[in-house]
Amino acid sequence: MAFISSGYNPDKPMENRITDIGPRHFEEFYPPVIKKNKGQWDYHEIVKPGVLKHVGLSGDVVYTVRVGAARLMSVTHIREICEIAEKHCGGHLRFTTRNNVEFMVETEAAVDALIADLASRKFAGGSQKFPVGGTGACVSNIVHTQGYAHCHTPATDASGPVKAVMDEMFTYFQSMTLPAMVRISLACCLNMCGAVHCSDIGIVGIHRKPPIVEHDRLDNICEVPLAVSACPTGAIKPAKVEIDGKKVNSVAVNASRCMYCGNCYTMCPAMPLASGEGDGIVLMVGGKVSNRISMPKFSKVVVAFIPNEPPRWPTLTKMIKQIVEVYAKEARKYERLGEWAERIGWEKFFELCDLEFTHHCIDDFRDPAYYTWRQSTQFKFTKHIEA
Amino acid sequence: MAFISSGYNPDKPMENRITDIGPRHFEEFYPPVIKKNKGQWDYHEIVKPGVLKHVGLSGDVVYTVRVGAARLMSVTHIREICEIAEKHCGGHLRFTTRNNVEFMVETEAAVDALIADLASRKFAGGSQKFPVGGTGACVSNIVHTQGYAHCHTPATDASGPVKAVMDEMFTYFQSMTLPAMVRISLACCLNMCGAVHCSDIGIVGIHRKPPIVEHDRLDNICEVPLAVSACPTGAIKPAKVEIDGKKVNSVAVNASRCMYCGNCYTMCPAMPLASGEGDGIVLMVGGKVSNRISMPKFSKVVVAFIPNEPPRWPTLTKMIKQIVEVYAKEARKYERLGEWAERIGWEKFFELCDLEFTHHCIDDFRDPAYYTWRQSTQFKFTKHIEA
Amino acid sequence: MFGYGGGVIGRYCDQPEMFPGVAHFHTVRLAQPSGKYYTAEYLRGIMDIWDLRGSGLTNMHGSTGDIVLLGTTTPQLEEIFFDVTHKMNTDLGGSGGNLRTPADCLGSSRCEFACYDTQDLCHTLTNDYQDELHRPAFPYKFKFKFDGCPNGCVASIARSDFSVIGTWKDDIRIDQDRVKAYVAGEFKPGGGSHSGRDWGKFDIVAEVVDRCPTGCMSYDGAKLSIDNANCTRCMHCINTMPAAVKIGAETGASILLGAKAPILDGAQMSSLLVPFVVVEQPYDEIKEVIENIWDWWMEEGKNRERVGETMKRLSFQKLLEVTNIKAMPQHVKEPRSNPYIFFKEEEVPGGFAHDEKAYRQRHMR
Amino acid sequence: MFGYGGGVIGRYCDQPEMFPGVAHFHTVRLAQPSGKYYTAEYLRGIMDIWDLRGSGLTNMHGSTGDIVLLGTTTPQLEEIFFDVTHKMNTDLGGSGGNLRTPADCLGSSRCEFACYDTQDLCHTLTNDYQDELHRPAFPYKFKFKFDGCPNGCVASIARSDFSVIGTWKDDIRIDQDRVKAYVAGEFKPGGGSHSGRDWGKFDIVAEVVDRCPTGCMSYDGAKLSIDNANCTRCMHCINTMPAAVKIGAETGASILLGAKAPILDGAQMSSLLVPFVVVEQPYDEIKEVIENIWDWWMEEGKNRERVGETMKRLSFQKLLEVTNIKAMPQHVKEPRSNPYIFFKEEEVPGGFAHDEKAYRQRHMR
Ligand code: SRM
Ligand code: SRM
Ligand code: SRM
Ligand code: SRM
Ligand code: SF4
Ligand code: SF4
Ligand code: SF4
Ligand code: SF4
Ligand code: SF4
Ligand code: SF4
Ligand code: SF4
Ligand code: SF4
Repeated sequence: MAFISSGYNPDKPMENRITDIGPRHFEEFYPPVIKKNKGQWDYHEIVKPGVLKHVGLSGDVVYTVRVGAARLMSVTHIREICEIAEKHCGGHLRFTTRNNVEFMVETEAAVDALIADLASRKFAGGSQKFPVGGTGACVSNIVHTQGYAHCHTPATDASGPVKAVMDEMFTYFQSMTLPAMVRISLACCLNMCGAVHCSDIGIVGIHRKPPIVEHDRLDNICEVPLAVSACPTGAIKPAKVEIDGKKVNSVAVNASRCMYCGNCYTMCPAMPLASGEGDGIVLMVGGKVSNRISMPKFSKVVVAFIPNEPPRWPTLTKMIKQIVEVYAKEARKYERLGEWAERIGWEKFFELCDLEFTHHCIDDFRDPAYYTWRQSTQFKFTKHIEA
Repeated sequence: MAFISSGYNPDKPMENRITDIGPRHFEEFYPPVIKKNKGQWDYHEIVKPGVLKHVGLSGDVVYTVRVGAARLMSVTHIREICEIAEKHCGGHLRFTTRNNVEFMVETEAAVDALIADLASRKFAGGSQKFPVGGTGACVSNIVHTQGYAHCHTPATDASGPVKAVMDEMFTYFQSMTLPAMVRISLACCLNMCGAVHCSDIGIVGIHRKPPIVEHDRLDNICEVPLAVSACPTGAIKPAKVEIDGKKVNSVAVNASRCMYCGNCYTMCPAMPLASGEGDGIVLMVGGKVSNRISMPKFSKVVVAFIPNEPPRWPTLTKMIKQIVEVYAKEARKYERLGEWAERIGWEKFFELCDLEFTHHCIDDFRDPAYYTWRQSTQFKFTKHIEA
Repeated sequence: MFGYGGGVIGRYCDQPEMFPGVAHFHTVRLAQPSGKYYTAEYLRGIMDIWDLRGSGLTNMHGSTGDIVLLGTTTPQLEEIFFDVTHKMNTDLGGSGGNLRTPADCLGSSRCEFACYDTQDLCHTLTNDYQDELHRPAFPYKFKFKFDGCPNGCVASIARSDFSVIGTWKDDIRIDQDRVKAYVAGEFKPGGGSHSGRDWGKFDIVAEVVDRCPTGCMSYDGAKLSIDNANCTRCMHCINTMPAAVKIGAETGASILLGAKAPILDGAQMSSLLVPFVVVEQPYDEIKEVIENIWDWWMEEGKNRERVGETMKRLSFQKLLEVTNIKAMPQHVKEPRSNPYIFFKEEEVPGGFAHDEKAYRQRHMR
Repeated sequence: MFGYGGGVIGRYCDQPEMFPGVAHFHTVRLAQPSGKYYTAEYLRGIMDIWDLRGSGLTNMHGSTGDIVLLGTTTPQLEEIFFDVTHKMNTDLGGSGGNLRTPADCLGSSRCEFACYDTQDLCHTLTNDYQDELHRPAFPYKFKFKFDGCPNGCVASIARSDFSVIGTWKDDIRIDQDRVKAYVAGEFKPGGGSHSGRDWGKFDIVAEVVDRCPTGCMSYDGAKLSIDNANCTRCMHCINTMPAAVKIGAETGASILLGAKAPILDGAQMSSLLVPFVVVEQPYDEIKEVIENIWDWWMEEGKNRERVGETMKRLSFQKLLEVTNIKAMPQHVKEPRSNPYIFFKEEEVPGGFAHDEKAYRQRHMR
């Protein structure tokens, strides 16, 4: 990082100022074959894992090679991506909505050359820099948030568990042998930056301790009424506290009503709730956003707490692997994880996946909780029912 | 009604007092064939509408003839029922959970004699006193509440609309040509005395005006805090009101928050809300309680308001007839009304039944309302969507 | 009634001047016998009393299940009670904040689907809980209903706080010869429940196998098979072929809790609490569940709060705790979709306390 | 940024003493081009700026869709903005209580399923609403996302307050020759999405017809037919046989409103508001819906209340009123199951007033 003036004059901030121009127009970036065939595509094929072939009504063809990406990328890494695009794709590339990188070429020969080049690029440790995959009935890139790297409320890390889980899922990234796509997402706190609440597998950081109240500074850096009204459960009340013989305005938290959502901390930095022993992960499964066959669904809590276990998060990865493997074996073709669980019934899901069902999995949040209980005699007998 | 002492001595209420004996033991009332074969029934048949045949593992057979009943019965009518039972059934009979009367005999000849006798009994006007029916894929008796006859909160009558609707449904009572049973119930107010909220067709009386507040006597006959806390929407506040120059304690109702549920009136008779112009009927459809195929379901509001139109309730009966006839034509065998509506989608239900969909049909009661909105692009195009 | 707190509903006419004869016009509820079987003799006895001492109008039966006698005057009340107990050996029903008169389907008395003796259970509990029935001590009304099987002919899941519904845990019994007889048209599907309309020839695959909600049935052209581990006992195959397909032999019941009408917070159906319980005299296991629930609800329930509302307010988890039942996936249709999970302090290492100093060493202010 | 209220997220290190270099370490969000196509030249330009003026670490892309540049110091902010606008002809993205950077799937640029030009709509609205994007005037954040079809590749239904999802209103187009080719194995189902595992030979009935959620398809051994009036456009048949089965020709989009993450009241997905709208420049019809919603939400929305929460609090009916949309059954999955219906005073004859005297004539006290 260096400071060289751009031409901006702090004394005359409006001088030469350009504002409200928005992003660049997308057409400037289209590869020629895209520009020509836009809106005129006939059909597509997935030639092999990671390689799409789109055929235009014109007869034109574009091959897309999809490459896994870590999302948090250095300038150097992006320059290397640019170099590849220049070498093989006339300088064009794109990013997908799940943060993979796509290189587009027009012939099979070009595909082969591109893939050979990609395969040759490795990290120092020997692992692939640009793994090809992420198409069809696969595990694509894990959408995730910033975690310890760059956010202030995380209850778990992002890059760490993502890497650990993805290593375990890597064969599914490079193949298409699952019954349907399995979308895995991670959010490091309940703010859930991303569609984690509607993912086949959602990894979500949670706190388990009510916030610390830093009485000595709360009144200086927060507004008490804002902190009080931030709480969705009404657990926060204004309170007078004595510090060094002086009465100060602060708040009191009713621990038994707190569900550790962290919204008070968002509004008031004097109420942190992160904690080494308290924090960890909740595992949610069965969500989806596509309207294919069934309507979009929320993910459901199947493991209420998994401890943070850096650097390899063994419990988390084991559980996810278990779920994905049972699903792969049991579900029907085209059936998403949540569709499968609903078809067989959640009691069977827990049995087959060998997960413990705890009282934490039962909804107790507000009125809608009632609708998740079972108002029926329809259920399957599983080992959960004692003989 | 006459006053002749039973032997009870008001001065010594405990003398000869018998308490806590409960109902009579059921076995005292069993017909012999029932007593003998209890727990040993093999299977049943419905010989014809209204006539069940149960076959025991012993080879014994009992025929049950089911007879429609008005539920509100006079002593005279019940004595006639007793007479029939004595004549044909050794003095035994029973009532069903939907208030029909069942006569049990042991031979086909006895069935014929019984039915001939029943058919011969008519009301002065010529209508059947003891219509046989109510089995299988039929419209059975309408379960209803007391209405104007004997309750204090009704928003509609019970016997009136029940008679009008049942007259229209009578062929379905005496046949088994529907796709599945259609259970019709009526409740004269939102207290819904009965399983109206889970009926194929639920007729429910509703008010549409916030309560009158009788300031001049409220404080005398109700407790203000009870009235205030009775309201589920928090529409009631304590208020001081001036009457003839004197301040009295009373309450004020925020009309825009009132949903006319009448709970305040239950708690405080100085807050009546019945009204000639305001009251009427809401029509709910698609509920069920059986666990057959699908889980039990609540009924849904499909017509938010139908005026009270005594004595024949023409709008109500027309709408019900329309729904039942479309259902009869469109649904699959064994498919209950609600199962059919869900399979084709509610938008199709409204289209096929030619019912207007109004904003009143959209849920706006508390958090769960959200889950009834459509979080999907899956819908069918109907005439409701303008071209 | 002296010493009782329920069974009579005070009714006062809105127009006493116009109809002085019915200025007070109370309702009397009598406990009906389980299953609602009667002899003419008994009914006549009741009618005679009502003819003498009441309006002569009845409601046979009320929605809860009682014999409801509509309209009498205050002085007659004790006389009626005296007659009814002395002459008819019958008691009043419930009303007010107490146990309401329990009701049942006719169960095994005349139904091949019954998984337990609804009438015996209904009668026994009614008698064992006479005190709870007559002397209001509850926050609000409490209803028992007993269905012999999942068909729910007394609608217990919709109409009772405590719903007992028959079920079984072993395999559905299939008589393959009779299956063939159904296919051949010798038995009518549903026992003839759909006669009188041309639905075509009975198609066992379309009408039974394909309608099974779990898809756990198959028919190979001769033999009907069920993968019982995946059956949810919905009754459809049994209802459709009652002579050939029968409930299992190891029968019992499920217990569900909390049904109520819409007032105040919206209607509820009962929610599954005990998936399977053996139903045998003296019914101690069932009574234990009931009494645990009552103890809790009498302690925690607000005035005029049905137990369904109490469990909604205090959580299903709390209900499990007070009934000593372990959480299991059968309790839910689906697990929660929000991650707003409460933990008990003892479930969190170090409890709810933070090491504030250590925290501020890692995270400066 | 001077004159802007969003695009930079202030980050201050928790341990400034230990890491003085990153004591403040802000995040800069740049608006990504619609569809996220790039030229290497452009990307290099951005990287050069970031190499010079930032940490060199990026988040490509953030979950909302921005190019996220992670970590720079306060004095660099205006410099970066100057460079980015002058050199790269690119603007900042959104943050705070404003319109967030809209995002889209690649749509018709490379997808045969696209029902409208997602990129053009995304770009046009982004530019037309630059003011709303840069200058926070909303109660809270507001997100647009644009999916070309119900497959939802940008997850708009889960991640955007205002979700535009392509659809069509005429018939699905079927090329029967190509259907035969699929059956013959000349095309792979799903374009080969399930290769590498032996799922058996493609079975059009089991894999397509029987999986249609509405049961509106049939296959007679040669011809595939669709009863389009009962199709809900779920895409399954199209996804499975993309060369033979195609979206209709009369295309447009559905508009859904209100998705949000769990904080505060639980997560929501967007709810259907406009079932079908034609999507054509200058997009006035869509903009009218947007602006009606904004006007209402800016008026009625509480501080930090997402529009999904506002509609939950004030009712779907209210939303329909402010957007001038008539209630229709498409708005709901099912009608309400409670009878707690509010009526407007003008809907009730005589309004809310009672004739108390007349009432007390009918009903004495
Ligand atoms: C490139 C991308 C759009 C973009 O603008 O970037 C894209 C591209 C395609 N999607 Fe997608 N989808 C993309 C994200 C998504 C998402 C969003 C997400 O995952 O966050 C979804 C919704 C996921 C969900 O429901 O949870 C998504 C749900 C689908 C579906 C529905 C699948 C299902 O079974 O529910 C299809 C249809 C199919 O797969 O046959 C589909 C189909 C397709 C097709 C076949 C469309 C076409 O004809 O070109 C494209 C290639 C699919 C493939 O890779 O196998 N795409 N697709 C996104 C690639 C993400 C990645 O790098 O992995
Ligand atoms: C007599 C009675 C029980 C009693 O203790 O009084 C009874 C008796 C039978 N019911 Fe029922 N049901 C009786 C009320 C009910 C109710 C309760 C109600 O309507 O309030 C229900 C639940 C209704 C609902 O779901 O909304 C009920 C749901 C069933 C079902 C499930 C049908 C379905 O399609 O969902 C069956 C199975 C069947 O019909 O094949 C059934 C089957 C039967 C069978 C066939 C059982 C048997 O093998 O004997 C009996 C004769 C049926 C018939 O009449 O066609 N019974 N049955 C009740 C007669 C009421 C009447 O007078 O109409
Ligand atoms: C008589 C009866 C209606 C009938 O025609 O059959 C009835 C009549 C009344 N019911 Fe009921 N309920 C009757 C069965 C029911 C049922 C059905 C059932 O028990 O299976 C329900 C729905 C199930 C339930 O309990 O939720 C029912 C739900 C209500 C409610 C709503 C309770 C709730 O929690 O939502 C009220 C309101 C209240 O308690 O204040 C109510 C209140 C009333 C009151 C006491 C209202 C009043 O003060 O006027 C009515 C007394 C009228 C009278 O003169 O007796 N009644 N009530 C039924 C009792 C007869 C019997 O004992 O057999
Ligand atoms: C950077 C990013 C995560 C990422 O790694 O990609 C992010 C990061 C933050 N989000 Fe987010 N959110 C990001 C996309 C999302 C999304 C996904 C989306 O937009 O599609 C969501 C879910 C969708 C939604 O909007 O509901 C999301 C839901 C939230 C929420 C919950 C809002 C709610 O109504 O429930 C918060 C909490 C808040 O606003 O106080 C939040 C708050 C935050 C804050 C501002 C919390 C904070 O003050 O620390 C984070 C700022 C970190 C930083 O240094 O920039 N973020 N946030 C994403 C934005 C990058 C971009 O502009 O492209
Ligand atoms: S999920 Fe939470 S911790 Fe993670 S980036 Fe979003 S706000 Fe920050
Ligand atoms: S963490 Fe959430 S629930 Fe707990 S006090 Fe803070 S705002 Fe309230
Ligand atoms: S539904 Fe209402 S009006 Fe009718 S009997 Fe019950 S409480 Fe009375
Ligand atoms: S009728 Fe119901 S909503 Fe209206 S004031 Fe009375 S209790 Fe409240
Ligand atoms: S509930 Fe079951 S056992 Fe009872 S009568 Fe109905 S079908 Fe028979
Ligand atoms: S009882 Fe129901 S679920 Fe079980 S096999 Fe029969 S139809 Fe299927
Ligand atoms: S949402 Fe539809 S149009 Fe857009 S990329 Fe996905 S499949 Fe294609
Ligand atoms: S799009 Fe879906 S609903 Fe329509 S025909 Fe195809 S599979 Fe059926």
